[in-house]
Amino acid sequence: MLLKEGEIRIPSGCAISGFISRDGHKLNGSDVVKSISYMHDRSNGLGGGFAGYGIYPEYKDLYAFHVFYNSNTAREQTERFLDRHFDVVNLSRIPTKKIPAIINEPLIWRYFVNPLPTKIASSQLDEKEFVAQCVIRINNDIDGAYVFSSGKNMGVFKAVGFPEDVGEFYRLEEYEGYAWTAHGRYPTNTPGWWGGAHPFSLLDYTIVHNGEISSYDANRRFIEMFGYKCTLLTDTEVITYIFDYLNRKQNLSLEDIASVIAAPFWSEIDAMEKTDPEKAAKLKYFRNALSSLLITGPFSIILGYTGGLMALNDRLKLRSMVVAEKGDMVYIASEECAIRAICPDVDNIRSPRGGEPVIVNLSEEGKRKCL
Amino acid sequence: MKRVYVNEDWCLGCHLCEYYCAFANSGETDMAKAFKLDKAPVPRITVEEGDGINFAVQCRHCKDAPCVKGCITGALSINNGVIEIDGSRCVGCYTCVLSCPYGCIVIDEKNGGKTITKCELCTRNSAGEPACVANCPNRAIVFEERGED
Amino acid sequence: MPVNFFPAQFEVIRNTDKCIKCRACERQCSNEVHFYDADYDKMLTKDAQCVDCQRCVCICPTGALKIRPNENAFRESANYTQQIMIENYRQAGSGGVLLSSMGTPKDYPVYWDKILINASQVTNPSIDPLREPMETKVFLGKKPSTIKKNPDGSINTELPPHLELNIPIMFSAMSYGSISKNAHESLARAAAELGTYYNTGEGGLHKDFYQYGENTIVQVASGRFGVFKGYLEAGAAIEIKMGQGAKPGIGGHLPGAKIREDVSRTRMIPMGTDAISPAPHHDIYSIEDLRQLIFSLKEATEYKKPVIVKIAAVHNVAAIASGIARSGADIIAIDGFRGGTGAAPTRIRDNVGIPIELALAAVDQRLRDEGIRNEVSIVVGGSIRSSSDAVKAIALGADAIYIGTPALLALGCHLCRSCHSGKCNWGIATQRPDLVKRLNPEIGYQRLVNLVHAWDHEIKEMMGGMGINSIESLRGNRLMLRGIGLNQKELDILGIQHAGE
Amino acid sequence: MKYVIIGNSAAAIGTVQGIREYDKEGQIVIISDEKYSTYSRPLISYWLKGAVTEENMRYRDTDFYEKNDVDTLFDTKVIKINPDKKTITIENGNEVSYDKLMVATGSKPFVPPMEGLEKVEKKFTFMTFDSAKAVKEAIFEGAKVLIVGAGLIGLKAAEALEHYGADMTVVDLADRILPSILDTEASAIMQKHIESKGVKFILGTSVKKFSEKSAVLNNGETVDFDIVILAVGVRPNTELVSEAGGKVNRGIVTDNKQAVDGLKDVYSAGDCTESFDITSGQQKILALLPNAFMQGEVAGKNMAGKETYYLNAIPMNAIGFFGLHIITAGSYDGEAFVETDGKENYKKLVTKDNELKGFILMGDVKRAGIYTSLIKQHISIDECDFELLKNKPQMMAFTRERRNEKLAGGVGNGN
Repeated sequence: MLLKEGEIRIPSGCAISGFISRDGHKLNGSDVVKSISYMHDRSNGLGGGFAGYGIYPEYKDLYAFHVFYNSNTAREQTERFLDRHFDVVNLSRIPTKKIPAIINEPLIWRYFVNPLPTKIASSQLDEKEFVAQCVIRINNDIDGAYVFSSGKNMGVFKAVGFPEDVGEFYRLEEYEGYAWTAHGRYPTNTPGWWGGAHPFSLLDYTIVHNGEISSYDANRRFIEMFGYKCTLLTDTEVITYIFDYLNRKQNLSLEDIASVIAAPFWSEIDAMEKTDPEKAAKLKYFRNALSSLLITGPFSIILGYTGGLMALNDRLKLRSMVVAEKGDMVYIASEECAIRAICPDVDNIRSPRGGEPVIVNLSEEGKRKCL
Repeated sequence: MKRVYVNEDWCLGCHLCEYYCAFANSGETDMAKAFKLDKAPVPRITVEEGDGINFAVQCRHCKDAPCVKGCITGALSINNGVIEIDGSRCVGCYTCVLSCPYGCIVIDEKNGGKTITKCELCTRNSAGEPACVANCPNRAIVFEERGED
Repeated sequence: MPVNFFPAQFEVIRNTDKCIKCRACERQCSNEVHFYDADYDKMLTKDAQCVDCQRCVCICPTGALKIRPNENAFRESANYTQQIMIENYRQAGSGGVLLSSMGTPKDYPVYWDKILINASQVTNPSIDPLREPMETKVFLGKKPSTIKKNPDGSINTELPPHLELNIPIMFSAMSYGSISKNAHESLARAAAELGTYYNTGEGGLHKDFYQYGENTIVQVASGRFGVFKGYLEAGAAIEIKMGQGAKPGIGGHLPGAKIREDVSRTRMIPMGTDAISPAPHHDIYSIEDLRQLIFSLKEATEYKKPVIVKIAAVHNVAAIASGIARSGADIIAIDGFRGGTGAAPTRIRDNVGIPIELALAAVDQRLRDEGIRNEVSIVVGGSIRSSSDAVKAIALGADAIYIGTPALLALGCHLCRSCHSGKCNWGIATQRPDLVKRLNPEIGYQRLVNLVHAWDHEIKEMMGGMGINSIESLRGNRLMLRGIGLNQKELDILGIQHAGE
Repeated sequence: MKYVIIGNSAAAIGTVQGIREYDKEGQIVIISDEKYSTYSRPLISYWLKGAVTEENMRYRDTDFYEKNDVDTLFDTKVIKINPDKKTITIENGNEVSYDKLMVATGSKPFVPPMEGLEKVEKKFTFMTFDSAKAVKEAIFEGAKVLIVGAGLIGLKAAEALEHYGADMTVVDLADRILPSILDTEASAIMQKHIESKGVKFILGTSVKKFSEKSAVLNNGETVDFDIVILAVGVRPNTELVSEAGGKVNRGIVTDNKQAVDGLKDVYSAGDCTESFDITSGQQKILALLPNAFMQGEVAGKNMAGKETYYLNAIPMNAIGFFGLHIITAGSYDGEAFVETDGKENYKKLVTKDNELKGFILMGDVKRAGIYTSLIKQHISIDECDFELLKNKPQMMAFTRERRNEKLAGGVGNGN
């Protein structure tokens, strides 16, 4: 019997795509579906998914939980947990469309919630940490329940299938957001579990990732010291937690995080000691204090977060990734075709160097509109 | 020019240099055979033994070589800095033995002392590099350039 | 008398067709096994004195010698082996404790040999270390739990004191006294050239080697030999030796014969007196006492040097390590029971302690479970025999490794396990000037450098195979390991899966 | 610059090498009264006994003159030096000009007047290749040979003639053999050794009168012979210099640059020339091949304009008779350390003023040069372990500093 994600480590190759309107224009979900579909051959039908940012403006101050349930028992158990810890403002099944390509779907529910202030207070955690721990508890402790999206004004949609089918299944053409990411999965040994599809998310961090990191267990065993539990045993999961830890908990900027997880080689740092000693000292510090968070092996990722996207390659650039611009739009994809498919006449296109982060944030105008 | 130098700190007095020297110049390909023929070949290097001190001595290849100057037959000559002996011309008068301040001219006892022999830095045998140096177990003898001609 | 007679352990076989009677064997044998008999015109041997150190075999220019075990057979059983019988005979004769040297020869499981390493195929490219950078630099010391920022928002890059290693391999503690000055010089110079560290052991630091201080770990052991402020300040780190893998729970004893002038001066004890290290530190009877010593040493060195606490791998090593991690130590060194020693009671060496593999796995996991793995770096030693052992140790969770025996092998040691006799024919475990000079540090240091470079090459090859291009991504990366022929309990302790899983 | 060298043996060759080290251009002319390319005089006895071929008599390879760009005038006798004109006159009356002149005329056998000697048909001296050839011509298996003179030349001749099964008698006025180089004890050992090879010695007497095939000695004995070898002594060839006004005592007198006293641009070297023996403090002729070569070399350098001094000359001999080797050096005036095994090994070390002044080694002569160096380099015996040196010559006897300098330092220092 094949073991599912969380029971065994499942590496995979993949396709990723994503784009953002810096000025906060509303972008229909169908574009991202079209983009990822052009990299059909980079998936094998065992997983596809999307993340959209700015898609729930009407509930933008509430946490939007997307949950898979294997059974109504699991749902009832989860809802009891939610009721104890959150003010559940709205709950519903996520609208889907029956199509032949997508089968065996679990129960898929959505909740807009607010954590109960009394519970936050008694936990002595800040709000985000409280929410994150609740998510981790549901996923670990309630059999058959899996929260796969938990941020505000954003949502993850994923399933077993080719990504274009998943997009159709979730009726993404009915959503509009300022940024989207997409993932087509090519796992080598999963039976196909919906929770194992990408993006992986925690709070508003989502990761789509193409690669197979060699440092996985070193990263996992380190990050687990800080309250994370890598239940899926996937790269995407551990990378998400690393971003969460460094960005949310340690307050490192995204640029600095790139210097941690795709650190420059010592030869570069040594050379920098003459030209920019302060920067060299910082990099040396990262490579010492946070050495266990260095990620080696091939990866190209798009991190989605409230207000922006970040793209990053491993330091040897062992996976393809290109970035293009057109007006206020920035596109990122594993292959150029995925960009040209939705924006044939880009202003410029380039292939960032290994370890060079591409960070795109909403402009002031975009922030006004969307945040 | 590369020369052989000794460092007595590291000489163990094992005498292997003597044996390897003799063998290298014996013309034999097997060491045991070389030493088991009627008469053992003669080493051109000598290990001196003292109280906790040992060192090997062999021809210093003097620039101003008294052995060459004193040689009555012209059997000793200097070629590219190496003092060579032409055994066919040596008559065993030992004037060189008398002259060498280092005691490095060796009487060839294998032929009953009819000629002398001496270190030629293994330039005229098949060892390629000085066999004493190559086989010193403790690098007490080195063959190197120390900035002299 | 017959009851007190032991057959020679070894037999010296001389091929007289090859022997040219050069007498090199005779000159080189400190055990006086070989001698020339003028009447016979032959080399003869006293087999009973042979310890099988192979010096004569290695030095014989014609390859005329070999040493083999004496075939004389006692009526042994699987239970009462010849070895056990001889040991009992010896004790019946001497009434004393049996002494041994180097690591245990007993057939305990070597877990390194039951662990296999992963390599990339297809889904993840292996990396060619000849084409791509392959990094092995490691820092040892406490990591900050939170990243602090300066008032201007920049990162505060100050760190507690660290050791910086170009290669995650250090030379483990071997005292001057137990090994020779030339051996120490070889280690010191090699460490300096390699950009790593050697360890003084408990015998103090010879004045000639203060120049290598940047690459020296100075040890403070229960005997406190040679310890003074200048010594503590001379090194890059200070190691408190609580225990040694080969002899957990007991101290040390360097016979007076080895305390010659220089050793005496370095150890700060009178010439010819036995140097006795007590079993415990008599100022450390508990973990809080250890904490006091750690901070005393830090005070003495103005908090500029990391402090290492070295312990033997014993049954509850994980809990002990946890205590040490919380006691202010920067680095924990764990020494496995198969590790070497210059002298140890045989029964202790062969029966006390646990294998380093299990100890390391348990300690690393325990510190992670407690969330304090960042408080300390872990260095392991005690029979890491090759680069693959090193890779496995790092993947199990070690930050760096200590090598002792392989370093000695590089210097010529043939593991005859007779260090305690003080007559080491290879010039390593001896203070006899004529023997000491057999180890030319010029050769010794070069061979150490070669050895570590060779290991480093191999480590990089294996890392590249795994698709890892920096050693920190290997550290604790147990997914890269699989067990072979191990039971579930062993796999659980090692935290690895079985091959095929 | 034109260099003229009179003579063609070791001193002359040394002169050529000395000149050519500093002057590759100047003309060199060698004039010799012998007809041979340079050959080694000491080899004549080896040639005679068949140990050396005529080809191997050469002192230098045959292309020596060509390589060193030397013009030769063989079989030509110089009869006069004309210092004012800076020419020499050769026997046909021609003059050869020189800028620098080397007189390396060597020595000749000294044959004292002896009654009846003219009656002896087969009488020979033994100093030149021609003389050796003449002996070879005359010798036959079992010939009775009378050798007059028990010095180096006479005994070397005896050794050679032993190969012809000659029945030899050696007569010398001195009461022991080799008196110039050996002490009494060593003489006795060597005499016994030579006697064991069948040579008879009659010492302390001389030939009173020769008749055709026998000689009557002053002690009354009569010695029959087929051949007589006359090896009483040698005389330096100094006439050219003395006639030209140069200073001559027993030999030609030079300064330590080998320039002849009283003659500008004339130098002298070899057996015709005196040296200053540092061990005895005396001017004397050191008729030794190494000495001749080195004097010549020093002279050559000075002739070519490179100021060089010949210092540290000492008497020294390496020689063997019938397989028993002797190495001696220096003088024997001083405190002696003697060691003998009662057989043929004999060692004598002589010290004076805290220095080794001389030694005699017989039998075991290994590494004797270390002793020689002590004498030449004036190494105080306080600076070395003389007890070790008494045992055998060894570098171990020197201080570590000196050993380091010699063995671990730079180029070997021949002096």
